[in-house]
Amino acid sequence: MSTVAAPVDVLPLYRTMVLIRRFEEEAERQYKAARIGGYCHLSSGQEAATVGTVEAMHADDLLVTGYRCHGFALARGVPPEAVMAELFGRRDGCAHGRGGSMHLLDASRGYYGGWGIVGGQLPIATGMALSLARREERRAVLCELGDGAVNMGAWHESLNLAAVWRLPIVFLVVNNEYGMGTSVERASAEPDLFKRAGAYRMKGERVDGDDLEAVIEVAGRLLEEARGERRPAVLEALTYRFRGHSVADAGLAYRTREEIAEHREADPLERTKALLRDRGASAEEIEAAEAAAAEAVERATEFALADPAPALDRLAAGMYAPGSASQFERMVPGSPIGERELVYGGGLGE
Amino acid sequence: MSTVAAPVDVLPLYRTMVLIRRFEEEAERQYKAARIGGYCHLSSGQEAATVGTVEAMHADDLLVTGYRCHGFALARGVPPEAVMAELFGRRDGCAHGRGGSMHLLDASRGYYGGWGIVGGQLPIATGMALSLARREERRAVLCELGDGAVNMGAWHESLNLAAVWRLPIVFLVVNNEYGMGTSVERASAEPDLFKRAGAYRMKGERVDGDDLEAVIEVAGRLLEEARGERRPAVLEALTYRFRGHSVADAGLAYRTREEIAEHREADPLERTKALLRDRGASAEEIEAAEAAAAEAVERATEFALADPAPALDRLAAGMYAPGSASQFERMVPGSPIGERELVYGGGLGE
Amino acid sequence: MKEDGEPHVAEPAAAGVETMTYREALRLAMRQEMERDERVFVMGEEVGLFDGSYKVTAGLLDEFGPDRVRDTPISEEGFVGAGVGAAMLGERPIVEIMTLNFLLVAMDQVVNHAAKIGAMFGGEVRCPMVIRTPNGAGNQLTAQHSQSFDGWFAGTPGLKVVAPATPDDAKGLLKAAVRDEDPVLVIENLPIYKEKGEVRLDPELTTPIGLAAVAREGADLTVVSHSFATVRALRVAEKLAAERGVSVEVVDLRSLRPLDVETVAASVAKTNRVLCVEEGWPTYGVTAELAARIQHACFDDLDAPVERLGMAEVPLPYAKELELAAMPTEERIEAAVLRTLALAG
Amino acid sequence: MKEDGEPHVAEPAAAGVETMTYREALRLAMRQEMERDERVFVMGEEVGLFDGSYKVTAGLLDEFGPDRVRDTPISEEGFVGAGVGAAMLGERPIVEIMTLNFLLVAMDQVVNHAAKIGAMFGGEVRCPMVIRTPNGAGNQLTAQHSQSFDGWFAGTPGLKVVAPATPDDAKGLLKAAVRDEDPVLVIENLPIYKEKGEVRLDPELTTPIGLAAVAREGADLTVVSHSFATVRALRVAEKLAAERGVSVEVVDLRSLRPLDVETVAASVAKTNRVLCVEEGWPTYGVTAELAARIQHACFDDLDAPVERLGMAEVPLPYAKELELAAMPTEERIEAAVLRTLALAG
Ligand SMILES: Cc1ncc(C[n+]2csc(CCOP(=O)(O)OP(=O)(O)O)c2C)c(N)n1
Ligand SMILES: Cc1ncc(C[n+]2csc(CCOP(=O)(O)OP(=O)(O)O)c2C)c(N)n1
Ligand SMILES: [Mg+2]
Ligand SMILES: [Mg+2]
Repeated sequence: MSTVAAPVDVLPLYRTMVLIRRFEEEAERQYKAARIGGYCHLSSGQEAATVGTVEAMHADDLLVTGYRCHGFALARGVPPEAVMAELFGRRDGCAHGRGGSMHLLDASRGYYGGWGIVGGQLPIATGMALSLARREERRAVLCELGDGAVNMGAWHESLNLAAVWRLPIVFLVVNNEYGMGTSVERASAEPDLFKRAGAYRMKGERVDGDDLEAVIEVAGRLLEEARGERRPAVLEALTYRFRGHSVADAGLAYRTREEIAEHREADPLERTKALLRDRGASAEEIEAAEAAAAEAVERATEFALADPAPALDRLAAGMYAPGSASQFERMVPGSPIGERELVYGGGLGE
Repeated sequence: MSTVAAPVDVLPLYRTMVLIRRFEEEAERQYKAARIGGYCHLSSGQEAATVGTVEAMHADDLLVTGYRCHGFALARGVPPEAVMAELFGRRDGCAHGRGGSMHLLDASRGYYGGWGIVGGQLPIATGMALSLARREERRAVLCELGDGAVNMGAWHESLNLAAVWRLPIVFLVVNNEYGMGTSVERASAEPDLFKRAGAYRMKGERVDGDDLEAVIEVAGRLLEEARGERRPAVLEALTYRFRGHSVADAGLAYRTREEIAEHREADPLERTKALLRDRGASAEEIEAAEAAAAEAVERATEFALADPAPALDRLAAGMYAPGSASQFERMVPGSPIGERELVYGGGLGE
Repeated sequence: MKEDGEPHVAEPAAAGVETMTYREALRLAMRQEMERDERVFVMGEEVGLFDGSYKVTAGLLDEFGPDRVRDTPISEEGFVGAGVGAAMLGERPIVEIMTLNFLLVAMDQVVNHAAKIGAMFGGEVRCPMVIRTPNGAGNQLTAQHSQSFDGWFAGTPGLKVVAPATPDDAKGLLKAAVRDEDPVLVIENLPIYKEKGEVRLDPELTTPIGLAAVAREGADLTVVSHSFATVRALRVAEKLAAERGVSVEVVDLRSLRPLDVETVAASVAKTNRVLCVEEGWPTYGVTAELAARIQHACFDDLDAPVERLGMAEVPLPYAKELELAAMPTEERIEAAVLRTLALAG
Repeated sequence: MKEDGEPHVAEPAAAGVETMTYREALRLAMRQEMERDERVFVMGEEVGLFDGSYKVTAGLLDEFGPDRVRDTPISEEGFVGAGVGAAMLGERPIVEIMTLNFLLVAMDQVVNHAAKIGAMFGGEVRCPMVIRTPNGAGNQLTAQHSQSFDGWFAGTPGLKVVAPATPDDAKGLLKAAVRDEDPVLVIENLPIYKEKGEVRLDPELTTPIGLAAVAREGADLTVVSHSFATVRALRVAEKLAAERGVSVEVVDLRSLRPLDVETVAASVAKTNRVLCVEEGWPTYGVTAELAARIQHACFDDLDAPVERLGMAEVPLPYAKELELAAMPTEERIEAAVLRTLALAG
């Protein structure tokens, strides 16, 4: 992936942005077709912030996010097949069908989830940065959170720990103006969220999250300071969520159609396409990128449709580490109905 | 009590400061004599910050503190007898012997405790301010906490709520340089604690907590802004804890004898006595105040010694409101051994 | 039949009866209590402008305004504690937590503060607050969003915990909780919100805290349950009566603290066989306490061991098939009932 | 006699045996594991410069330095979560929480994060962390500082929970926890820190997780307990044997999840009478699960109902007399044993 210095090759990034948009449109269709369940949070409108920050990461940096994570997983290179299969709850999903939309991950790519409790991922990402620091590795953690998460106690404790211990971590606040139906102004006494970094003598910057190149530049700079000087930072990316909070929310109770339309005018996909043209990309190249993205989504859906469900006799798989089954052997007598078959016989500790 | 404008009558305040010092010296003696148990946190060295801030409160303002609260209770006018009896665990203690040193209170004086979980009192005090705001009363809450408590998530959530809802509350950070054995610098990435108010667009001020008049002035001003304009604020009072964290801690593992000696040089009691002399108070007046304080402590101890222990057959008293006993009647069958006598027969709901 | 278990409940009044969902019954209770008492106000994430993430508070903002239907930032520890403080000054806050899972971040305020106030301060102050929140699973919400910690709160002296199973009790118990002088946790449930039932509209009717109900009379076996597990159990009971002539009595706990052991024991003394069902994990759960109480109170009445059924003890997986296999579905309850009867010989 | 319950435990090795306190045994375990494995580090409030608020970590800072004995700000949610993150990358953090009461502010990180990782991410990542913390009461620390929530964690699938009663098991179980690939909560106890006992020094000896011990053999009645309640029970057993010729068997659970029901059931099958004792509140507590398991596994063996004893169900009062009345003291355990025997005949 590019370092800060290198010139940005926009075309592949544009393709990834389109991939995310098309992927989530397909996910919504499949949700309506009842092939995807649970909560499903789309990020349409946030693609530049997503792709730009991940582009600024090194291959060995670590990524931790909240539950609105389809885009981050795809941008980090998790195969669309594995992501769609996870949304379908299938065996070959990136979490083997056990996590779903909110709990994507791919440890082989340094992506450690995909977390559903607002703010809960912050202390964990901070601990990962602590581990990198203990091993004196020149790597950093990028931890994504939403504008609503900055009011959780976990934000405060994590930022203070990261700063007092000088940990290599960048807290990426994706400010899409709302936490469910609550605007930033109604939730945060300091609505300029990046300024809250000051409470920890930490650097805080704000960027137009829909400006791909600007995002890459500032994210790259902050990540490099984290890697090189162990300087943690807050990066606030201003963007907008086109859709509702989740596919279950029409997203109109707390904002006007006009407001949404206005933001759609400035769709980051269009802005990036314009940038490509300025850079001399041909219509053919652009169409080819868009077609490639569309095909990738098609392949992902086909894969997910064909992928089998997780084995029913493995209900307890993964819960405990291999070898744990013997620790639980003596717990069986008098257990509640079903435990024998479902848990003790369900792959416990395998 | 005095408003901001009125000139400060230092003599009675000096008497209260001496009362606190003598009271806690006696408490330590009684602790060593095994008449007081549990945790016992002394505030020697912090008397000016304690008495000054309470002096700035109006009679109908509300006070909430942490567990280092003997001084605050006495300054607020809780009778020394009731405080000492509580430390002894006696019937007529301010919490009827059920709270002890950490959980003093006196609702009749607007003192709502006396809390033992670091930071736990902040959301509660914030809710009291919310109640005052809902009723549009011109009153404020003074919420005390320590320098170590500013790193708890509860601090962050409470300050944000107070600011976004514009609540009448002043968060008093008693910065005595250490949280147990951890110095402010080792715990807080922003060691100028008052500056953290900025993360909520809240006013934050710092005062020499050993300067009685300065404390009264700034606390009075901030409380008045809270009452009148619903402007919450943070007030950091710089002071020093002469003794260990609790009577069980010698207080030397994490600081030098020299450091302690240096601070004892600037004992707020001596500074206030000097102030009194400058103001023309006679040696007799000063001695009289000191003697009065000493006598008050003696009376308190005598009272506590004579006060009976709480009735043993009332173990469950207070846990639930009157009338609750009938709700629990049907819970008795099959209950653990002792519940019948100790709980259901122990004043439950009376 | 519901009346059997609740002698103290007044008869349906002039106000009459109406069929509505559990969700609507909760809303009716809040509206009635807010109209009755100025001190009552609702606070939580998305309770106002968004109409509640599960729409329980829908419309209340327009009716009572933003001071009494207060949207909060995402700060459960902060606003649960704010409820505690307001209650200590005599307010009657109803704090909504979006789902029980999120109460974990506010655990300290509930267990170490709200529950302690009465006793720790010698009865000098009280904390008359209500916390409302749904537990439960079943919509593929996965491991972090599909839990029921009912027993943890029911095991905390100083708290009262109720978990209604019918719309009428949802209204009656929420109102009783609001009027109670102690902190009361009202445990609702996600799938139960859409369940319908007759609700007695009388604004003065409440369901007493600490009183279970015999939701269905039967002779062969007793199922003890609360919240959505009771809804499932009643369906199974009807099915078994129709298809196999098995007569199942269903005791709906309604309150978990205080726990009405008397009603449970009376039923077991009659049927001699009992299955305890809960939506959450049974080991160290609500059904553990039930089994402990029943084996003691009914030692000579039991023809078979007390059986328990709940959610399989794994963090709930996302895949629909796996989730279904783990839940205490009607199929699993039916099988458990038959097994308990079989065990009895 | 201790060996009876633990066939899998290797014999005392050359390293020999030494008498030390429970506190020293924990320290020895940490020192041995830190010497053995670079990835092991200790983190918590006052564990370093202050030598630990209960002195368990005393001296470790000098020995291993501030990176491996890390003092933290007062931010339990933050540093427990930091332990989770470090463990996910393969570290072996030992997080000390000053007392179990304070774990309430970090509940979400333990229950909704650490416990979920293995299953929720399909086994792709693990969380091999240890959380050490003392429960218990008895020093007039009052309502907010005298609690035992052991059952809440033991009831959380994804966690493992141990609660040693002897110095040897304190060393053996803490070491087993450090070497385990899953999150393990090691519940210690305030009054137990000063208890002395023989400790097998062999750095390779661990006490297996999930295995109870018959701490004392007896014929008339079984007492099942863990942590400090076991210490109390053993004293009562000796006293009753000496004074009344009553023969009490004491089963020390040692692990709460997994729970060794086999060893408990085998004992009850022999004695036919059982009293379950815990330091915390029994209703919805550990003894509730024990009673539920025993009445099921030993239905035909019991001559009397399973009895339970724990802390009286009130927020613990400060006054010494009241606190003493509420605790499961040796006097109360003795009376409960006699009552359980009487009931039986
Ligand atoms: C502790 C907690 N409280 C509440 C929720 C429910 N919830 C899920 S997402 C969300 C809004 C978060 O908004 P924001 O942080 O801005 O992220 P966005 O959804 O805009 O990406 C809420 C309240 C939760 N998951 N966790
Ligand atoms: C949540 C929580 N964690 C830890 C403790 C243990 N503890 C009690 S006092 C204290 C230090 C607090 O220091 P500070 O806030 O500076 O107040 P001070 O003691 O100096 O008055 C700690 C860590 C606690 N009571 N609550
Ligand atoms: Mg947002
Ligand atoms: Mg301090």
